[in-house]
Amino acid sequence: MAKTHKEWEKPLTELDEGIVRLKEFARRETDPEKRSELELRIADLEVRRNRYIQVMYSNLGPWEKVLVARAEKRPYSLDYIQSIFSNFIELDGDRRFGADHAIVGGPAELDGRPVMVVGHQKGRNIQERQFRNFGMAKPEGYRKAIRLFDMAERFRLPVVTFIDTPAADPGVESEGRGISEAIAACMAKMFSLSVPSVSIIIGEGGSGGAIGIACGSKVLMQEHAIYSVIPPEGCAAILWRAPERGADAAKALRLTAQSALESQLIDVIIAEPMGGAHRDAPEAISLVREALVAAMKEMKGQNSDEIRENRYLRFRSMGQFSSG
Amino acid sequence: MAKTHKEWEKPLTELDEGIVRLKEFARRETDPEKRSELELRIADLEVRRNRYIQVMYSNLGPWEKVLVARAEKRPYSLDYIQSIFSNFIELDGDRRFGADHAIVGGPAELDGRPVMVVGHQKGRNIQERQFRNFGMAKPEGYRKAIRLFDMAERFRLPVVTFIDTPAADPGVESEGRGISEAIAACMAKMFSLSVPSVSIIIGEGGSGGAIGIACGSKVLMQEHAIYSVIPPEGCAAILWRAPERGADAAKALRLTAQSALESQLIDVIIAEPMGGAHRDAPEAISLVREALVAAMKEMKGQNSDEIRENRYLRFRSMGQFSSG
Amino acid sequence: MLQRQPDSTLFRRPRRSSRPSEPTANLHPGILYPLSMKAPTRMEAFLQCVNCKKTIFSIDFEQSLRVCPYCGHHHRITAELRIQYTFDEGSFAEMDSDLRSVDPLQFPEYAEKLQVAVAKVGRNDGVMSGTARIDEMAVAIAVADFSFMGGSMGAVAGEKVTRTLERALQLRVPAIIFCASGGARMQEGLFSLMQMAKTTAAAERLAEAGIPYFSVFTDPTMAGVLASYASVADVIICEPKALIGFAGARVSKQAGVGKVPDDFQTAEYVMHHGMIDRVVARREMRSVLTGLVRTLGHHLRVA
Amino acid sequence: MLQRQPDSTLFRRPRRSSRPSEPTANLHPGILYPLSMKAPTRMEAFLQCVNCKKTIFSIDFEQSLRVCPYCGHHHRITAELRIQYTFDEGSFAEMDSDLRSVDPLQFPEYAEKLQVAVAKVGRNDGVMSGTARIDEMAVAIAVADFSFMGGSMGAVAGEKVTRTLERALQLRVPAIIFCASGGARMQEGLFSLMQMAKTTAAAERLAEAGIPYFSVFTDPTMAGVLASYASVADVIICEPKALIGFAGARVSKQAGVGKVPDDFQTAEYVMHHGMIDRVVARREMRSVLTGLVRTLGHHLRVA
Ligand SMILES: [Zn+2]
Ligand SMILES: [Zn+2]
Repeated sequence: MAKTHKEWEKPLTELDEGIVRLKEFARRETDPEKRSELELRIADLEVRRNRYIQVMYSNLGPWEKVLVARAEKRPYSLDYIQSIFSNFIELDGDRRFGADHAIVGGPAELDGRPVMVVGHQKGRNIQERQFRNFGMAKPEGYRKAIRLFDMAERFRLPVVTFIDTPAADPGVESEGRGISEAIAACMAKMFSLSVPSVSIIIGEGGSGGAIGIACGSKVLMQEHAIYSVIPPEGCAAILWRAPERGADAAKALRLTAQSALESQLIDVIIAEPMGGAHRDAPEAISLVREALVAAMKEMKGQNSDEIRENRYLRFRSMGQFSSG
Repeated sequence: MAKTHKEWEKPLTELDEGIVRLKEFARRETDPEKRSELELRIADLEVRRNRYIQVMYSNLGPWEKVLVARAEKRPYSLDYIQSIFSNFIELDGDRRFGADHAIVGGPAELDGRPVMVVGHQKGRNIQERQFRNFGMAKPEGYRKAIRLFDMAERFRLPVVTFIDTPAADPGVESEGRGISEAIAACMAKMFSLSVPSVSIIIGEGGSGGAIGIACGSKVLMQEHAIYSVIPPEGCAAILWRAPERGADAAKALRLTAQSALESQLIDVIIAEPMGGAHRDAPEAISLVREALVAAMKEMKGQNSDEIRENRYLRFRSMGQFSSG
Repeated sequence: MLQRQPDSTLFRRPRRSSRPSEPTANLHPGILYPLSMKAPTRMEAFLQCVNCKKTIFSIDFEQSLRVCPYCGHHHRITAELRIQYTFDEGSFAEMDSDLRSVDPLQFPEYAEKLQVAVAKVGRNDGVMSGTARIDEMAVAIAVADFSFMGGSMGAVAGEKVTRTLERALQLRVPAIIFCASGGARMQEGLFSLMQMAKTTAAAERLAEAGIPYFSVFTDPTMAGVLASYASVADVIICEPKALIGFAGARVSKQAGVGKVPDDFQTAEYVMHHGMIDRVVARREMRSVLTGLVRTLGHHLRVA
Repeated sequence: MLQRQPDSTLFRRPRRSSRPSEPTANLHPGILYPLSMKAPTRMEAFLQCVNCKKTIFSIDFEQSLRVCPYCGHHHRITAELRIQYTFDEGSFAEMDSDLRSVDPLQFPEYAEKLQVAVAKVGRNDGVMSGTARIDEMAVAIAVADFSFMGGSMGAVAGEKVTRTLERALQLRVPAIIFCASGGARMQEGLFSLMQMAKTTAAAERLAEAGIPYFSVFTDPTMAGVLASYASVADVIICEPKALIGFAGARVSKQAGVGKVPDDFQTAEYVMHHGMIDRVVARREMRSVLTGLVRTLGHHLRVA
């Protein structure tokens, strides 16, 4: 059982590297015959590679989804924000205590119309990851989001949130500054909005850290993203005292986009390019953009009361129980 | 020039103590003749003492006002709150960072009708003074006040604030958590209220720390309280590089209730008992209560819009300049 | 989720003291009441404080509202007892008691655990909800019971809390919620996470309507419950020494670079950090809540 | 109040370097422009950066918007230059320039100081206000000038800021205020303290009306101005290295038990502490403000 996306994709990475190497050989080869032979081998390898991707990705199990959702190469919020919107102006600060780099946000334009964008942000290398606190927001991050949502409300900007976090920061200092209150207040703020809002789960939808900014009128989820009340490893640790049984827990938790849609806890699954969002970021971004525009369009014409009421009813309906 | 109220009142304190000592002698004296002689002396001393008080207090200069306003024995906010109101329920917390004991507050009842009370609180002994941070509120204090004002607005409770602070806390940590923002936001919140509000300056009305919670529909001020943009010592330090010239600065700053009323920056002066609020606390409290009830009564019948508009126009008019 | 398993046993048999000088153990050689959060039926029984381990005569214990007369420890109590201690006698009208958890994920062992909890506690869920009166003033209430699967919030708990807040809105009466929970109910997966959003949305509606909502944190109030409806109340009260926190203390300590204070995640700690309004002893709870309903709910009664 | 007297001299004559290897001093043996915040009229003049002390050719200096090309130091500039740098050419219509300070307290030396300031700066007060356009979008603006009595806020500055915010409300256009102030104007006593309340009240009205208000902190923004209208803006931008604080650094250091960081009360410090949205170089200021007016003020233009 692979533990990381890198490990799991290793055969594919090797194929990719082999193709690159052969292409380099072919480029340098002067003998036309040998060159065409090399090119044939390349084409063959590419077919095999694509077939391999197809096999790997067309039927991802829950644990593989966990690995893909956490993949380092996966596009992060700022990748989407910078490509989908124009004139993004990052704003910062909770006006209380500090700047938080695990949540980014600010106004931007979507097809020339202003929106307010907020999203978790992970880092790609060690420095960046520390700077972004591994995408784990502190109270300041949620309070910054509240400020931005407040502006969105007063200035009539639709809200778009990108969710990609393993969890909210669980540290002692975040506890002392009220991480619980911050998450709760952030959700409350999202429910108070009379402008339409769209939340898009693009990677890890990790527990309270995720739902804190995921209370959109519409909730979209990428094909290989995950959304869970607890990390599968943590669940396995509680359930079987065996954190290594994350794969079993992933299955039990039904943390895939497909399960979430089936349970009607999300509205739309956004397709990813074959091989996952990281294999073709521009395509992944374009698919997200399309889905976002469609979701916005669906809400066009709703007045403030309808927007609030529909959002309330949407979340109000969540949860299965029997009665009588 | 006395530096403290204690020093300034020393002759009076000696008289008081002499009277107490004589009374003790008289109580123990068995010889009726000697006793009546003592009682005569006591009566004489009391007359002299009262005349002395009259002389001291009937024409207080600005610097003496500073000393009286800062007097340790002067009633503090909680003394007023606990006597004027019933069922005061102290609430705490800014829900962000910490508890602040330099500002207290919570709902209470005035003649059976609920109000929201907020006030600076100083301490009387060393432990208390440290606990109250010398009445210098940190950002948390103003943010707690904002929370309480918010409840007052939503639950339709008139607001009463008591002002008694040398200044807002100027420490490095308060700076880091945004003492400026906290004061500004607290003023903004007070101006947003559609319930009537009364601010009462009962001791030191010290600069930004004071105005932060002094934006009431009506501003009342006790006879010997002070209200100033800068502590007189600080002003003297800037003006003459001589902090010891506080008395001159106190005069220049016009920080008395009488000057403030003349400039129409406050609405009412609340009389104090002869010898200051500390000489007869119950009487001082009763006078404050009376003034508060009268101020509330004046606003009866104003609707939400009128309350907001009147408060805005009241402060809008402050400031003298020439034009044209 | 419940990341730190708080001790769920309320009473323990006292360890037999080897020191004959320990007075309480020898003075009251009575029957020690077994592990349970239910009120003892035999009033001559003796109990042992889970904190100071002293033996307490059960009548004293009941009279002190299950607060240890020696060390002041507030023992966990059932929802029924809580209601009895807090609201006007006979005023509680229970609602929604028919709501039952289902097993939407077919989660391992969940159905069995649920069955055991229902049998043990004698109710369908940890949360009891309905209407009541406090000093003759009407309120909508929900009271959580930690003994039911650690008070974890699944769809039923979420629904009951939501209905309580909606009921407060509809009746225009204050809402009072006693919290006791290890967090979200993992076994209901994403459904349980969504209860955070659902309950918070209902609390927000109440706030916007100008109706006060008071929450009381009892031992323990953690994670998904703390990070949702519990924390958006207008006034938050906490029982002394209650465990209050987002992440399990172990997780927090691993994650943080800062020093972990001794009282980390206690009622006193969150009070110091400005997260709650007051720490209130059980004995004073009714009177403080009465005062809050009277003052902050005044506008609802005169309108 | 101004508790820490920031350096009010913008340009100093370079100390004659004893090291002949220092290139800039020797390469440009031109005329050094005297102390002033006004633009030099003789374009061949040389100036000296107050921070790195390097000599700058005045044309370069003007082209770099008075930011040192060597060390990036943002020199203090006049309100006129600020307007010229930021808003559409010729779009500024000044208003309320006739407002003049009186001396309501007959405060020692105030009348004389005022006279000197008016003569030096050539205006009645440090704040210039009116309407302007930024990338063709209408805005209401106020721009403070530190060179006028340290930008201190008396009744005139308070009135101009208040009118600017009211004008934004009336015209339904965004408000932009450039701050530069040592604090309240002590010489106007309680009148100046009340300007904090007055300006903040106007900002609150604007916020409630859904009209954006942007404030820009320039060096220095302190005390009574920082603790009032400056800090309640929707978006706060700050020039690099600007001095931003409530109390004078000396007072803070005396009062605090904590360590004083090296960058205490700088733009970067308040950014790190979440108090502002961005640190923006002067060169980018116009474009950032344009973006903010375009997005956050969009609803005003379509309505
Ligand atoms: Zn005990
Ligand atoms: Zn330089």
